[in-house]
Amino acid sequence: EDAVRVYAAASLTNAVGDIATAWQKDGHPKATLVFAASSALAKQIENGAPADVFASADRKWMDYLAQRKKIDAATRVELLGNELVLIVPKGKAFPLTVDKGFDLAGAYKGKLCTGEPDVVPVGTYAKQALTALGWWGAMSPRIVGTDDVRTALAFVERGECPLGIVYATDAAISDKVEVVGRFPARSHEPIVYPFALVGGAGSQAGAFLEYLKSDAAQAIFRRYGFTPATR
Amino acid sequence: MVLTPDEWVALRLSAKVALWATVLSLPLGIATAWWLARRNFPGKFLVEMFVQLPMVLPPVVPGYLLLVLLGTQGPIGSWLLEHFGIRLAFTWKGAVIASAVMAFPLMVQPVRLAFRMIDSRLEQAASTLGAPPWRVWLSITLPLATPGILAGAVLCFSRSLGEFGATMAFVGNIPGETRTLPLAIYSYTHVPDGEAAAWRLAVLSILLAAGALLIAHLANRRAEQRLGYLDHGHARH
Amino acid sequence: MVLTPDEWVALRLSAKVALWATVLSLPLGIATAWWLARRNFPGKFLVEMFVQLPMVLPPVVPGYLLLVLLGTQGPIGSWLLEHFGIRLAFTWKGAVIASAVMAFPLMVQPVRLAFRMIDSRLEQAASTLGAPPWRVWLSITLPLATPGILAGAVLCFSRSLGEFGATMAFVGNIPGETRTLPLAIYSYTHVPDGEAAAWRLAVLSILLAAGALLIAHLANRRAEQRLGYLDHGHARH
Amino acid sequence: MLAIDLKFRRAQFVLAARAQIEPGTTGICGPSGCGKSTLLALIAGLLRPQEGSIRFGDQTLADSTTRAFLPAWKRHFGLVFQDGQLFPHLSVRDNLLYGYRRLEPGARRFELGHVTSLLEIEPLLERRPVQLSGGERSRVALGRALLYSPRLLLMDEPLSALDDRLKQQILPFLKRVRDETRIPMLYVTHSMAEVDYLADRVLRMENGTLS
Amino acid sequence: MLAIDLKFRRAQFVLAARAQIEPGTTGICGPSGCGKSTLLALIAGLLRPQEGSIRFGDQTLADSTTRAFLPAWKRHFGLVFQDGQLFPHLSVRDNLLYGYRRLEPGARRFELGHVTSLLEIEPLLERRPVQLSGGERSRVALGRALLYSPRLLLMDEPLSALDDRLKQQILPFLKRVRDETRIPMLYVTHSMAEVDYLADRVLRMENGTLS
Ligand SMILES: Nc1ncnc2c1ncn2[C@@H]1O[C@H](COP(=O)(O)OP(=O)(O)OP(=O)(O)O)[C@@H](O)[C@H]1O
Ligand SMILES: Nc1ncnc2c1ncn2[C@@H]1O[C@H](COP(=O)(O)OP(=O)(O)OP(=O)(O)O)[C@@H](O)[C@H]1O
Ligand code: MOO
Ligand SMILES: [Mg+2]
Ligand SMILES: [Mg+2]
Repeated sequence: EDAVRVYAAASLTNAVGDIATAWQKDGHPKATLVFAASSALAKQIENGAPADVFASADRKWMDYLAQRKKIDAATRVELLGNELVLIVPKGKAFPLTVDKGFDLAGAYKGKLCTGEPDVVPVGTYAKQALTALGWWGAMSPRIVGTDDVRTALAFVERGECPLGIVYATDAAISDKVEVVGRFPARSHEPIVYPFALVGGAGSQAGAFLEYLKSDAAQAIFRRYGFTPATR
Repeated sequence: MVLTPDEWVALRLSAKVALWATVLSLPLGIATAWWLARRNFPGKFLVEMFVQLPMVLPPVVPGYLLLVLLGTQGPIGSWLLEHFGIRLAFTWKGAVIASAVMAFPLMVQPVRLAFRMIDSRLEQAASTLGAPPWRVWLSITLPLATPGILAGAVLCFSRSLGEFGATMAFVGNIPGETRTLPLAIYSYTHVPDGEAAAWRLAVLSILLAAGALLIAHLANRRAEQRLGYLDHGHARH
Repeated sequence: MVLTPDEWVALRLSAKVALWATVLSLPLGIATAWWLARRNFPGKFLVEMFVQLPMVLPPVVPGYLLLVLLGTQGPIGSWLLEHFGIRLAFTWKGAVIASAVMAFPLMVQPVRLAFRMIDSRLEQAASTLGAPPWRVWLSITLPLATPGILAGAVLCFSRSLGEFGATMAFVGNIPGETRTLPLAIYSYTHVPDGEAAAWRLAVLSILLAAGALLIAHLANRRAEQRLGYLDHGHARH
Repeated sequence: MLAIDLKFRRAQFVLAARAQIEPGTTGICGPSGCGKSTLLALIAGLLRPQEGSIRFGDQTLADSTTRAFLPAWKRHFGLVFQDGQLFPHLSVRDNLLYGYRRLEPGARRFELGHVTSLLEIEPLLERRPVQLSGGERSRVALGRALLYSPRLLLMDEPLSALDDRLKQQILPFLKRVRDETRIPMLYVTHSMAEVDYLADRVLRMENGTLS
Repeated sequence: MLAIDLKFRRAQFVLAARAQIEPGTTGICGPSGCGKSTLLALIAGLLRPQEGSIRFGDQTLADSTTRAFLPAWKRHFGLVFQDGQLFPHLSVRDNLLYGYRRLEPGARRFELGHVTSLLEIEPLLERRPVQLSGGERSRVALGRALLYSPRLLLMDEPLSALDDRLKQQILPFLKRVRDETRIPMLYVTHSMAEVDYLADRVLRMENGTLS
């Protein structure tokens, strides 16, 4: 039987990688893992990529495939959540409170790095959160958008950006940044990672999706900082 | 530096893809370069523009176009699959196509330049010795253009080694199949402590390029000696 | 096609960045090409390799290296900022640097080829007429290499227009400052219904490239006429 | 044998030639810039007359009214260029054999060894053209055209770069070629002595006009 | 004036020259391939002798023991190349003026108009070298070297591509140049007539040896 092909958002690289290793250790054939931006994966699946499982970093791209009837809608499940955090280069923390009354723009000098607003998921969430806190107006001219949350992380790690907004999971894997604030979950749309089987997926694929829901898999997700999906 | 099995796989795949992309581009690139260098025809400027096209766009765009055209659902891709059983999307062959398309303009320009710089009177001399045009081309034009062809091949191979955007968009990041060194480097930047591994792969890329460059360098030296180019310090007078 | 203000901004920025990248690469590219074409020195192969380097790596890697070196915290970047007040990271000037670095090898190869193909006896003839080396270079070598320089400039400009990865990694995506056409296009490919907008921008890129190519085309025709290259159908005999 | 009646214009220069050239050796003389090399290029098929025709025997080489044009490589004429035009990437041997190799063995009228010893270029066979002196180059060019065993041999000042001793050696050889192989020749030169020795007749050119 | 005592090796060819050349015009004769062009290149500074020295007056041009070497552009010698070597990207006028323009007005011994009318190249001034005939090209090469008003004029078969009428016109001019400007000349030729007419003495070369 063919190995399961998992197309997963790049931000899931570590977690899904570890889960696949565990899955193989449990006696299953080795899964093929394909990581890229959710948008690239969705377009490939739309064009016939031999994927069995799709894990998107946001709802948009899962919806995109659902509209095109490329996924098995019945299997769609939001397995994970994430948190949005404010980070600074290690040792460069400044007083900051995540609160409507706080004057973020006046609290530091320089840019704010995050995913490109309205485009890259993390940037979209960041904009919502900044808006909710009343910071968007003053901060928007100072935003440096990136194509990928990793680039934003790199800018902060290098000290180019005194402040960044990334996922908690990204902040967790870097020892060159520190978290100085967490956005309340209600300040932005829930950060969820929808999973689904792609139309025509084999039986192993269903098993893998079930495996992702298992306690063992969920433990791995938590280890990397993901939260159980807030439904 | 001992390589892990994964690194080996990516290295071999990158070498294979870049080599095939170069080998495929060569005949078509030489033909196009010659056509542009030596023929005048209406719409020539449009052809020049078309050749240059993949360069002026961010690589995802040509990659996405390839996906739409050559994907299994695409007009050309489905035809290829149906009639020849050739599947390009999501296979290493597709990675070759993506690299070749992106590197093609780099092949064409130096070869074209070399064709332009050749003294056409030598071709005339050959024709007065009974050589039909194709023989003139093979025995005079092509050998005299060798340095340009090698320069084009070096650019093409190098560009293929570094190709990321179009490959990612067209064939994805499938381990062992389409996950070339640049894609593997991308993946490592997404894992904790992946930086060291990414640097190792970057070094592998560089070594691969150095090998190719060395071969081209030696081939070029031979070709230039044959053509009697100056070696600095030895004037040709 | 009426452009939105955002499209206008991206278009103008792309033109500015590509133009500056080409203008900056030209003198350095010509100097490097000449050095590689005409001098033999120990370690030449390493220099060749170094020139080729940005091409063989996925663009984010050179981009990241630029950030490390030229960022405000980097050794060179902090020095530039302190002594000259020049800030590259997150500015359009940084986008120029990123483009220039990525396009540099494309500039060097054709120019080098042209320098190699020049008949060095003409340079000798000039020296017997009292021209010191620099004058020989300016009055003989450089003009005879014009077609190569134009080919290099075309490749450089085109590559700059399409540059995405290094720019993104070094200067990020700041509307009006560093958001060139490729970055804008890339953004649109990330939104499910952004395709139409992406295509509009791609067409703008293509038009910009066509303009540049047309200028190069005309300049090249003049240069080749000056140099007496064959025009097909008119043998030079 | 060769019937020429043509007009060819290039920038300010106009060549108008009308001549009936018989077999044997025809000398072509005229001041520098009068159009001698241009005439040979027209006969060889490297240039195309804008008006008129060229015929060789009963074969039409070019005719502006019917737009007929036989390309150079089908004419089987040998042309010794004024400036040699040796192939820089080939050894002297491969230059010499370039046309020869493509001939059917029966069509070959000269032997490599014979031609090279007569032109005194045997020691140069493995060299590249850049490693030759001016006179050596012109001898290789002559040898290359001869070895092609052409139906008509067009020579553009083939001996002008040579010393008297070599001239005295090559001229009789060309005379023998003329008499033994009966290859007709057109011989451009400024040397009256060469014309007197070799040519059966002389055509004069002046300002683009052949008379 | 010019004191030569040198050895130069290139592949199998060895040039060994020892001579004391006095002002006036010196003819250099010898068979094709004997080393005449090589000798001129050594004197002009385009090649460097492996052994020995070249001196011009009391100036050392090259000396293998002290490793002294005066580059070509500092020698102010004019060299008429055997194959012209015109600059293809410059008009005939700019070719002619290439050396001239860089001279101080006081150092100029010829006028453009005078040289071009004598060489009959005025109508060609705006052309490019590719648009010239063989003889026209060699006249431009000669004019270019003359206009540079060199301290020593090296000529490599400058008239071999020209017809008799032009030769008869240029030779007396060169003689006048010799007598009026006293520019010393080295003149490579295969023509005894030219040597007799122009040269004060003749050096013979044979197989790389000057005697
Ligand atoms: N490409 C060209 N464009 C314009 N005019 C040209 C071109 N080539 C040659 N000419 C002119 O055509 C005329 C004839 O040239 P051609 O080479 O046939 O002369 P030629 O008789 O061979 O002279 P020579 O004895 O000097 O070699 C000359 O006046 C020359 O200037
Ligand atoms: N680059 C080279 N490499 C090796 N041998 C060379 C090279 N150039 C010339 N020679 C040889 O050196 C010798 C002298 O050449 P040179 O050009 O000085 O002869 P020359 O006397 O000028 O002859 P010509 O009258 O034929 O022009 C010749 O035997 C030639 O074959
Ligand atoms: O991993 Mo993503 O799809 O770039 O947020
Ligand atoms: Mg002629
Ligand atoms: Mg010589």
